Amino acid sequence: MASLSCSPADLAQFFGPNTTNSTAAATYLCDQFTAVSNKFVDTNYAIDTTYLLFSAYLVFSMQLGFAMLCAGSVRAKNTMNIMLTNVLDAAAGGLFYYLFGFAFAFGSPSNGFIGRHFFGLKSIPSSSFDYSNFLYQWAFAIAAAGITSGSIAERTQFVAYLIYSSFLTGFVYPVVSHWFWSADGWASAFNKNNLLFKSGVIDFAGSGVVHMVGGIAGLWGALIEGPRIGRFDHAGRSIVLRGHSASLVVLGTFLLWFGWYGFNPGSFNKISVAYSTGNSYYGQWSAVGRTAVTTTLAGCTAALTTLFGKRILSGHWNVTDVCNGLLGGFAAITSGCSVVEPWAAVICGFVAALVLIGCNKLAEKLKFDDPLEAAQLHGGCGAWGIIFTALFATKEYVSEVYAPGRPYGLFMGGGGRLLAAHVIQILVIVGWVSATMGPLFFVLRKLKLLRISAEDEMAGMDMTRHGGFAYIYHDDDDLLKPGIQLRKIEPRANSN
Amino acid sequence: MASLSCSPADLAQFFGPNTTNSTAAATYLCDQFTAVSNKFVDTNYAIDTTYLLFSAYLVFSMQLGFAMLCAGSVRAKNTMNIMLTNVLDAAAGGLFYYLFGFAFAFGSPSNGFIGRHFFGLKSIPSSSFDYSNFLYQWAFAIAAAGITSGSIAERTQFVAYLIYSSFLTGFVYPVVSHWFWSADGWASAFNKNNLLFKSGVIDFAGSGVVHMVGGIAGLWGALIEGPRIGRFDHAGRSIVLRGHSASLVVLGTFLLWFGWYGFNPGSFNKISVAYSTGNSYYGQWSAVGRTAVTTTLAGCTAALTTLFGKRILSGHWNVTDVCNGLLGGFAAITSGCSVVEPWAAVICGFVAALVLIGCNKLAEKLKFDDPLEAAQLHGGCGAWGIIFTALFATKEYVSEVYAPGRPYGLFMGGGGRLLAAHVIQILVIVGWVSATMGPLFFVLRKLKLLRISAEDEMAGMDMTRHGGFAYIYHDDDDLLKPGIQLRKIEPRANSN
Amino acid sequence: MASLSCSASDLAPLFSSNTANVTAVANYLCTRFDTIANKLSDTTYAIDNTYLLFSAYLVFAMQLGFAMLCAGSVRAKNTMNIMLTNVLDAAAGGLSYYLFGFAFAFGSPSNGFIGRQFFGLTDYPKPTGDYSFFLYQWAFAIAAAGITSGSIAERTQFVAYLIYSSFLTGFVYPIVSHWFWSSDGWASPTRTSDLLFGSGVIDFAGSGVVHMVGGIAGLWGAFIEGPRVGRFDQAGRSVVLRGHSASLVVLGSFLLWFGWYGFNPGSFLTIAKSYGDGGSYYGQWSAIGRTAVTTTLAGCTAALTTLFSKRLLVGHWNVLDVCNGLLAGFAAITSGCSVVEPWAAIICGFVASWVLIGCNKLAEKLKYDDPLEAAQLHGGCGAWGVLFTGLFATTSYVNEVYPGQPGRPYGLFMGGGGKLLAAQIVQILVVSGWVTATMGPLFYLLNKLKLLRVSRDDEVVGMDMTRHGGFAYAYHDEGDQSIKHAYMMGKIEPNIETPPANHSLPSADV
Repeated sequence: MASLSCSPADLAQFFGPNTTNSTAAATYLCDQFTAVSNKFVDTNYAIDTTYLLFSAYLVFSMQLGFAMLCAGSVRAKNTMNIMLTNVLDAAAGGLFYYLFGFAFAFGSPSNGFIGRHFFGLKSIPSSSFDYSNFLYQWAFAIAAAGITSGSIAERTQFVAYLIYSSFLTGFVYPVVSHWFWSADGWASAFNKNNLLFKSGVIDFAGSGVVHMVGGIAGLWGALIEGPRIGRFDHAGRSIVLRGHSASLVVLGTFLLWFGWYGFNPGSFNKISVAYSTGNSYYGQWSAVGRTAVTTTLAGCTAALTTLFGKRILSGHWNVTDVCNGLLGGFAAITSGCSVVEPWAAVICGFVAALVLIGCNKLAEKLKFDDPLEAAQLHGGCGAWGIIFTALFATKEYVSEVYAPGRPYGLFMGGGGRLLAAHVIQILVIVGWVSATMGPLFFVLRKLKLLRISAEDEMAGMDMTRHGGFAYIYHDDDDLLKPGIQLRKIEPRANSN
Repeated sequence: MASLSCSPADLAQFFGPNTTNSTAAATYLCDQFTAVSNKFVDTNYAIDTTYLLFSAYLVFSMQLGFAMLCAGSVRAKNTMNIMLTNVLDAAAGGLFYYLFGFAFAFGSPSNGFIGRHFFGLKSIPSSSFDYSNFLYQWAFAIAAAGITSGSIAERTQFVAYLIYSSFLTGFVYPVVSHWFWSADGWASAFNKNNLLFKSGVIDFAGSGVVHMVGGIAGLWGALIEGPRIGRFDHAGRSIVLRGHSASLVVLGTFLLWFGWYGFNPGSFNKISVAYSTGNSYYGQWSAVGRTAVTTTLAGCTAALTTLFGKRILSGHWNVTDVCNGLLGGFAAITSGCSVVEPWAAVICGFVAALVLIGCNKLAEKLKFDDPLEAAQLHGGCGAWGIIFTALFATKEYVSEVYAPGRPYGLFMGGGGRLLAAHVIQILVIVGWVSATMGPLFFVLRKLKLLRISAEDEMAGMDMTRHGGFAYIYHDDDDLLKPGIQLRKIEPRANSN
Repeated sequence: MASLSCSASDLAPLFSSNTANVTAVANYLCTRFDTIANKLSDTTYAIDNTYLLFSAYLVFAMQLGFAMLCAGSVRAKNTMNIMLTNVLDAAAGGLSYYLFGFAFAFGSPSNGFIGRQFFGLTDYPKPTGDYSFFLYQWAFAIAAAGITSGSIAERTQFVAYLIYSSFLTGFVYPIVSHWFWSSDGWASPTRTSDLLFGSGVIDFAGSGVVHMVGGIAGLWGAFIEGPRVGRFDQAGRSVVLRGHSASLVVLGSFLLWFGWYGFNPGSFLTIAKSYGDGGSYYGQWSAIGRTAVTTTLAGCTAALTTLFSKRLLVGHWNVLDVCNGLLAGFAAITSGCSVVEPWAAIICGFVASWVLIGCNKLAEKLKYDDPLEAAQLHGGCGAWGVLFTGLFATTSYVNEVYPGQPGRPYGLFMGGGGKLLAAQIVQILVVSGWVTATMGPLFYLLNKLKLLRVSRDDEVVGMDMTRHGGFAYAYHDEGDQSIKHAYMMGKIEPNIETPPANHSLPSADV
């Protein structure tokens, strides 16, 4: 690369009165400008990659959040099981997404339905995708699988989990993300030609692509498995099977909140992009900041709404409900976070909390049992978030984040085309996930691979399948009396 | 600072037909370019420091990961003890590394064996080291001490811990990092002249420098102390002394995973560096992303391998084993993460899992007791990682990350010189750590400062040394009977 | 925007000897330089916002740290309660800070006492601040409320908590931060004129603005409520009511440490800023690194000092005390972190540890009960930190960090005279006075209205049972009614549904 060092003596020679040196002068100057221009390209890559990588790390920390949230929300006897599924979501997801998931999702050029390049990261990096993009998308993919594992917790065979998880991360989710996020996707707002309803779907960070996919997969799983033993008594009344540790629930929730700052603002992928608005201080960096603010406000409002709503309904100030409400707000704002005003985010969160409460009431009525409320939270609030975006997206932000002249929110005067596209998105996601995951869970059940035996469920999977209970707080050191020790540490006395 | 504002009127004056102004014109333009160039220097410092600092914060979060992993892996009665050691690794490490550790490691100019400048951060910042470099290296140094504290957990006197920890962080580890990472080190790949085998050792983020040092120090400590009471019964059979909380183990493992994204990709130190490859989109930012990907894939593969391997061997799907396997994969890839292809990382992780299983079998046979498998994991898998790098390093990446024309991986056609250097590294680290830490532990034992008494070990160190048990879940609210309450809460009564 | 592409064949003809083209040449070149200047400005914005946003995320992680620290430090029966307050600090704080807190604090232009622009983020972003700045300041505001909730833990009605928390985050704290951090604030060092004592108060990241505010609010709350039942026995001896989980305390402390790297170095707000002419390795990025180092060293020293002094005083190597000592060092260095040398940070941490030990002794003597030692830690060590800055701030760092007004006063011990110290003392007095004048009456009024403290029965049973829908932990599952684990069931939650009736099964836990 040409260096930027400039020598007046060299340059002055060219500025003589005779014109012969004019080419030399011009070349000299232009080389300088080219060098500057190249430096800018490099600098921007460095900034954007730094931004994207640290966002990816934050999104990854959500997996830790899921693990802790799930662990705290199940009974102690199934803790090892659910944590293992969360570790494996990340681990198995990493391999599958590397081998073919990323290719299905973003392989380009391809048709509108599924990608077919970049298997095993072949021809990466390219000018459109770098390794950091893969890492970021992987962190998203494993989040979807994490959602589903919550819905079917405490009663699912580990083998069934391995099968559906690979299928979901490796095929179902990548295809959906191809549709809505790849430049080739049929409903993508980045599609160069043939925008759906001349708009494309604005699912910025994935209320639909991630949350609804995970939630609906969980819905089918939990529906086909049926409720846990003891969840509804003989008279059909609902009995709360409380998780074993509220501390872990709060820990997980806060970690998810922390990670959501990678999930939503990070979805810009680049931060060093100027907007041609005339205000030099306003650019994509402001939009990124705004996205973080809308995300925060939606979650905060949903948490407060849930707090008071549940106080009225159940009479308690309940922290686990508040945590779920908070996550409901986040799941809802995820779709529109970058294109709505902060005040709209408050509305989004308020409604999300009501949607979650409503879905939970409905689930109870239908005797649907989801230990983590994942189907209600991610499915229900995710769907609301998609609708919300179509109602409140502002013209200015849509044109900055996507492209000028696009349809925008109905309530903001942008007409109904965006709403139409978003209704299509909800229908299509529900249809696709039902058509793939529903039969899968059904077949697993027919093969008796889905649900564990009643005895295993009573005893807890940790004892029977995972080598022992997760906690030993009172280890009484009667090591010289091994018989007693065994009995005390593992109440069932059958393993260790 | 020269400003970048450019006035056509001013500039035009110089471009008259008379030659007298040519110098002025040239100076004007060159001042502009100098200002641009300085701005770029500033910008790059800002980007690189941002990158390095946040990486350092991530590496620091590994200390939290270690604390939780250790806490969960020991029995409840020793939790306070092990957590205290982890807090102190960071705290005492901070002071020692500030006072002399950093000077021993990176003080320059110096001889090949040990550095001797920058005590107490004197003459920092300089053009080669900024405060952020110190912070980053400190976070590495405390990680090494954290590894060792796992090996000798549950039976070591606190005073012994204070002594070995200071010695390790303040002297043993800095010297090793000087050899392999300082530009003056005798085996460093950054050495300007006299490269070892014309290659130098490529231990990018420290499979050898950090993990083997910590692991081998732990090996000697655990060997000299002998196994915990009850770890092997009278017949010599191995009895698993399970940790008290799998949730903490999973929490710690995920936090380590999170922090490893600072450990490996962060070891580039700078992200805003262009590679002269002709592809403008490809630069150090891509290499950083690739490093994050190889790290992820190695860990994921090792976790899956361990899952199925342990299922076959022991019949359980065990989450703590999977966590250890995952960490084994990370420890192994740490050396070569920046210079291997993603597919090679999969091989690295696969073998690392087998190495760990093999080391554990061996340890059991030899009646070696390491509560966290730290010696096996960090020592064994670390050594494998060093070998792996010498086998799979690609020519292209070595020339980008280090320098063109260096020897590269044996299996990639680069000859055996890199492998020779790496074998030397393993031998030298084993030798140096054994020669320093071995005698230290031996002397401590002779002075009866190493191991706690059998009674203390049975009762747990928390009761006898650390002011009480870590958990009180059932505080029985007999506040109306304060006499009893006293007895119960102050754990001298050995009751709760 | 004009492009940077330059074509020699276009430019060359312009360099002919006739003067007509001179303007064209100059324009051609100057447009490119303008473009470069704009691009550099964009780049700087991108870097600075990246830096500030991730710092804000780190500061937010402190809220998680507070939650875990508080949860571990209280007894198991109040865990749900304290965690709920921590979640709500963040959630309610988010809304109230959005609606008016940020406006009170940083609304500009305004008077020296309170801001009055940017309600609900209207007319935002501005050249002076972007959304990322709001997010960063929000994360600070909720930290202050988090401190206070620790002081009054285990005995406060939830409604009282809701009231004081909104008041603190929405009004008391924003005003203090306006005084010391807004460029309009009467005591701010970034004022363009009329600096207090020609210096202004250097409270870089908020030993006074955040920690003392939270600590003193907690002091009044805990003082007015009185100690927990059982904290001092009939003879007046102190009885330690230990928290239920040391693991959570350590987890929380480490997370706070992690987050403090956003709190202190992040307070620079920008990183892409050269000192002097630029082109040198030394700039704001170095100052940020130094700040991270001073922060680390102060905390480390305080932790080690606490370890050994507690060993001498009590005879135990106690991890909980070490964690508190660590945090004390951090709270103290927060004020001066950017303007002192690393060696001074060691002194800061050393003294902070003794300040904390002294405050705790004093609290015990006065029968003052603070479950998390928050008033002592954040109030006491925060005050020490404010003084420390007045003593050890170096002249070169003060001028780099607070540029534009050469010849500022700096630390007394560094030869900078007493004006900075005077300003710092004024800060301590003013913060104490203001928080006392606002929060004291509030807590007093709540007490009079019987809204402050829970009933004795509730306190004994634990608030989780009575107010929050149940105990936080169920390690021994009672859900499976069908299997007979009578013995286990007894053990588990002695009183899951039925309050005090059979809650005392002391022998149950082995």
